Amino acid sequence: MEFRFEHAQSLYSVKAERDGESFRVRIGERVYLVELVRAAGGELVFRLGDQVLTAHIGRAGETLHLALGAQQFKLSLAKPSVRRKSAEGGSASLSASMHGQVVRVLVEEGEVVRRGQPLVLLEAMKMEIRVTAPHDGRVVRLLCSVGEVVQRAQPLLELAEL
Amino acid sequence: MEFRFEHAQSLYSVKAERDGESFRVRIGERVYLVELVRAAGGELVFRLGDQVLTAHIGRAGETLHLALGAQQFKLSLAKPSVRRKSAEGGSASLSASMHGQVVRVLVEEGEVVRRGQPLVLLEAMKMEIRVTAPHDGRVVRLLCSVGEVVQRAQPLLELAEL
Amino acid sequence: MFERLLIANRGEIAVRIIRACRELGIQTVVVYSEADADSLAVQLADRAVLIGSPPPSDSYLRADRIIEAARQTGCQAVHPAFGFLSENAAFAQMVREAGLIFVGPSPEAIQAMGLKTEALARVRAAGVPTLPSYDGQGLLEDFQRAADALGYPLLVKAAAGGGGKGMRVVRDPAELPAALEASAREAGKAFADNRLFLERYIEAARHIEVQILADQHGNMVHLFERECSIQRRHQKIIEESPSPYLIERPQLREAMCQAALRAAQSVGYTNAGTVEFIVDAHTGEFFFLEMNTRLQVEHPVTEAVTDVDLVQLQLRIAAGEPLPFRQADLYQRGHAIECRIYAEDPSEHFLPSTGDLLCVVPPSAPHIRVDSGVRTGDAITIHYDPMIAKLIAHARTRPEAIRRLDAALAAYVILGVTTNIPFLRDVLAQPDFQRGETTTTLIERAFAAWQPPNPPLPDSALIAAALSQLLQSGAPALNAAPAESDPFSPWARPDAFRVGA
Amino acid sequence: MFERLLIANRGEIAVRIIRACRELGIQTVVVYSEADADSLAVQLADRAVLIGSPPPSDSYLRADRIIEAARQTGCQAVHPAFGFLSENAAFAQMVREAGLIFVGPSPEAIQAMGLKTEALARVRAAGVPTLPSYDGQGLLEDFQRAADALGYPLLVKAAAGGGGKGMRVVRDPAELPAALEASAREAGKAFADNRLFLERYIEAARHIEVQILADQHGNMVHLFERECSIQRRHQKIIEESPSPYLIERPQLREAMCQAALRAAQSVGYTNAGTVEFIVDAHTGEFFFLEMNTRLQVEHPVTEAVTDVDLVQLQLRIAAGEPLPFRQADLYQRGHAIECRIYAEDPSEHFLPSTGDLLCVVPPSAPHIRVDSGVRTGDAITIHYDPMIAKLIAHARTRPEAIRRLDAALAAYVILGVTTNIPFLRDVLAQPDFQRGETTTTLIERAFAAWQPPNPPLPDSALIAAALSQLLQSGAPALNAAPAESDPFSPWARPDAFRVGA
Repeated sequence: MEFRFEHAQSLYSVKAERDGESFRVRIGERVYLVELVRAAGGELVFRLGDQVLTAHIGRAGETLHLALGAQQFKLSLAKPSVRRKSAEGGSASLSASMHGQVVRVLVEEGEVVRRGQPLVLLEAMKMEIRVTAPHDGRVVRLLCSVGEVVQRAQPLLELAEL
Repeated sequence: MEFRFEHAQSLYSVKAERDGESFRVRIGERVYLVELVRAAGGELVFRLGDQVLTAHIGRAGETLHLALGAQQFKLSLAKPSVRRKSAEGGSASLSASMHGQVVRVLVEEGEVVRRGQPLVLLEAMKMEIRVTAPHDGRVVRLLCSVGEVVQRAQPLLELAEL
Repeated sequence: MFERLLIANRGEIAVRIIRACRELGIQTVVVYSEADADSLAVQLADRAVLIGSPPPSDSYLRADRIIEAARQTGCQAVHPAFGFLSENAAFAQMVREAGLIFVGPSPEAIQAMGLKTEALARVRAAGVPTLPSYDGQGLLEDFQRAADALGYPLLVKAAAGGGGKGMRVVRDPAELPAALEASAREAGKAFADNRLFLERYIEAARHIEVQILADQHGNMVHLFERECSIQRRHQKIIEESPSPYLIERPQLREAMCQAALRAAQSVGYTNAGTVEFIVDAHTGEFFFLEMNTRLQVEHPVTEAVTDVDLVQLQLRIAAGEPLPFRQADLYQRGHAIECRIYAEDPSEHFLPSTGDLLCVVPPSAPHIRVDSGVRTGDAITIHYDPMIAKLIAHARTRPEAIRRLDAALAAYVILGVTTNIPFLRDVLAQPDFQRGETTTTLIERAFAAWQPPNPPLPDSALIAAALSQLLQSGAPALNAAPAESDPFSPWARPDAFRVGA
Repeated sequence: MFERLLIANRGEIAVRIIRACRELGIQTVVVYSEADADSLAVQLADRAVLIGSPPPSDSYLRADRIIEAARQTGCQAVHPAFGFLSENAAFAQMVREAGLIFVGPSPEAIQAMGLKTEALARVRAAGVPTLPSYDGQGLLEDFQRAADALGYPLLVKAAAGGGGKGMRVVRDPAELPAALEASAREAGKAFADNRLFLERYIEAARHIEVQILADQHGNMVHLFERECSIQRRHQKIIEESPSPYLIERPQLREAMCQAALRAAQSVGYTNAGTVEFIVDAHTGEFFFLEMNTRLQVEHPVTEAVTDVDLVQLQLRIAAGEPLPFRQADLYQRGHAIECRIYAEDPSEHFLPSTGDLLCVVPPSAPHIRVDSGVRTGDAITIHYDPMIAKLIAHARTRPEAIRRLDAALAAYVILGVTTNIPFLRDVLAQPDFQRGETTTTLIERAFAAWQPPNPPLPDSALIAAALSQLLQSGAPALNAAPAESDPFSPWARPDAFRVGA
């Protein structure tokens, strides 16, 4: 079978198939013979030559979280699609960095703000979190209101470059 | 569904069925409403009133090994059948108490032996294990020979009461 | 000793108290909110009582429901641990009036130490040095005048506060009004008391605290110090004992420990408590900051170097037993370091990270202790502190303890949320930290631009990802013999596999 | 320090050495037999080399293959741990001749201490008391004459022995010939050397040993004692430090520690070693038994009370580093107790129990250490020692350590084989043990008729059994939402469940 993973904007294709008691895994030109040692409770142990490697794997939606030694990686299982950065110039929305409640909105639509200026106060886990302007700009549209509970990555307002 | 377990020569019938988000479990006249909290990696956690109990369960063949608190139980899943003790009088076979290798056979067929007399020497895990006569008797038949590897519970010889 | 204890808390500290009770043969009852119904603490306790919805104001702060739960389950005592109601004198009083034992000091002692201004007056009278400060009665203008008199930089603090909530450093007079407003708001939310006060701020500061224990028979001992200078957002993340600063200054240690005892005596303190000091690293002066009238998060480092089980001692003292040792019997041996593992992103202002814990595997090694209240399948939610675990290493020397802690951090698997593990490892490796030159500004000074490591993706990670996907797909080629090693698992797929068996 | 170490061992001690190496930044290579291909040690090591079939004679005793593996993988040193080739002077010599470092004493020191008769002569010359004995050259008649001279009861021991193999107590002259024959046979198998010797047997005996460390620069220290009197079949099952016998006898402790140093000096000893003594509990006399020229199974109790990491020190000494402390820097603090958890049936003469480990969940609690080489899915086989784990508790006092150990034993889940856990708990609760009156015959005296607890089956066990069977049956009623807490598991059944989520 062929699997496609995305990591740090790069796309990887990995072919894996059973070969007797082992697995044959092909990554680009490189072919590995892998023996499965153990698979239980999120732990995957496999033999690669004289190394026995331990991976821990969890899946959330289309993301594989993977720990290998002291390193961690997030691989996306999603169909590859070029990620669009926010449109240059024009306006871009500013999102909540975490799940929380809007405590105060410090600006109004149309207001011109300086880089670093606080725009919205969120409260999450008993802490106050301040959403600040990433650049000088003008508030085009407010997308949240006081008391509202917002999700991580939910747009809070649109900010246009000056 | 109804499940039947044997423990310490007693037979238990347990009826368990889904009831909304919980399970209804009936043991004899007693009915329990059980909520499943967690089931992963051999661990089963369930709520029974204001107690949350943790069981660990493993199965080997028709035996369920179960740990609950600091106590352990072995439940047999096998169809209930009255276990026959070795025939009274007459002869009974003497079995290996563990997997091992026969190092020496110390008696011959027909020999009369005293209670406690060593009959066979086994070696297992680098230790010498001595199979002794459980009662005075006569060796009816030898069922093993030097060098043979024997399994736990494999008969080694038949011993008749005098 | 009482037979049954109610634990009015959650998470790792509830688990830790349950473990202490098991060694003492005490039954445990935990209260829990709906968010914690399936938590480890609920699983491990002998009994568990639901007391409300996830927000603390409807559960862990509901004194009435907690006391009712204790009554209904036949508990003789209540352990508040830390946070929530642990420093609430009214709660301690309610517990007492319900005929139960409060595992902690008297309501009067909590009250006296809880209001910072009263606490300062008391300990000053007992000869304990305190920071020049302003007790914050009055209007904005009064604060501004007082601030000018104290000089900048200064600290704005909540009068009823603790844990860094409502605390702000102000370096410029122009920042003062905004700081006062924000602190008052936070303090009001956290403590239902928005009174503030001002204090001199020391730039090269070390946070060093002294653990004390006092029984109900007039005996009191100290258990030496902990240094907790490594902080982010004014919250401790790495704590150790002994303090690297005091290793070469035994006389200063003795002076601080004696001052701590005097501070505790000034309010007739009983049970476990901690006297926090700020030490000016340049001058060696020390000043009383506050007394925490409860168990501390970082109590394990003291346990590691003194061999005293603080939670068990709390229970014994509450039950009326005398201290089983005198000061001369106590020792401080080896070196212990704790770090707090949080679900947070150190490269994004330490913003908490919520989510499901897809896989949690704590490290196991000699002289490594893991205090945690979560396991695979649990979630870090918005409702509570995002601490995942405390990891404590103990060794003969500080460098060995650092290496031990680092190896354990490297082996700790936590998938599903962003954690501060890579950050903690970098702090342990930082030259000032390694030399023991630990001041409260080390993090903001040396790690302002910290970014998580971004290693290239090795082929072995792709192999693991592909294998796991292949196994999940249940391809027919995988139908080998059933797993010999795990012959029974109610949740294993029917086509369980094991190759090479 | 060397960069890469070969571990010529298996199981828990291989895992323990790997963990020490991780803290020191040393890479590890383990050798393994076919039976250990999927073992934890192989999983944790950086590299693993197969050296033969399961019988030790074809793998862990194959010096040639082990040295070849070290060469091929670029190791600079070899750690033999205990058992197998650890006290084989020829192996130490081969390692040296291959240009590798042997982590242990010189071949000459191993040799000198390995032959018990030579060892006795050496230490006697160094002023260390030894038991009246007969060195066993000669025919049966010579042994009988010597035995009559020594008096009964006496001990028959293997000249090349250790670990109780080939050892027998003889109380009656008539039993002597059979005992000699059996011991010679066992000794021949275990050590390829069937020579024997006789020794006075002390009825009220305590087994107390002293840990020493010596570097290659002439520095030597002791790390106090361990008491290992609790034995079954002449093998230790519970070990502690300090010895309850020496707590009240500091002068005897000092005399024994000094004697241990003299014994080690008499053979120019380097690295870690243990001098074993037998103490007559009635008279307070002590006699040299033997010196173990290697790490001991029970080393963790010394590590707990001294904070010295013995394995790391072994590696540092082998690499040529000087000891980082002097005698005066060392301390013995608190109380540590280890028990060895075996797959065995104490009610059936401690017969080893083989089988698959269906479920293994080690306890986790403050100041509890678990050293184990197995996990769920592994098997206890006929090939190797059936030890599952070492469990070590450390506390301020002996009673606290006992309670801590008992709570951890109660929480240790091991399903699939019979273990000695219930037995160990009963030993910890035995009045003589609790009073510290521990002699080597305690087990045979107080536990000859021991039977495992046979609690009645509670309904909760039947509920758990029925639920697990129901879940396994995959009844359609169970198709709830997929497990929120474990959204990805390649080996979870497609109809994974979670109720109440």
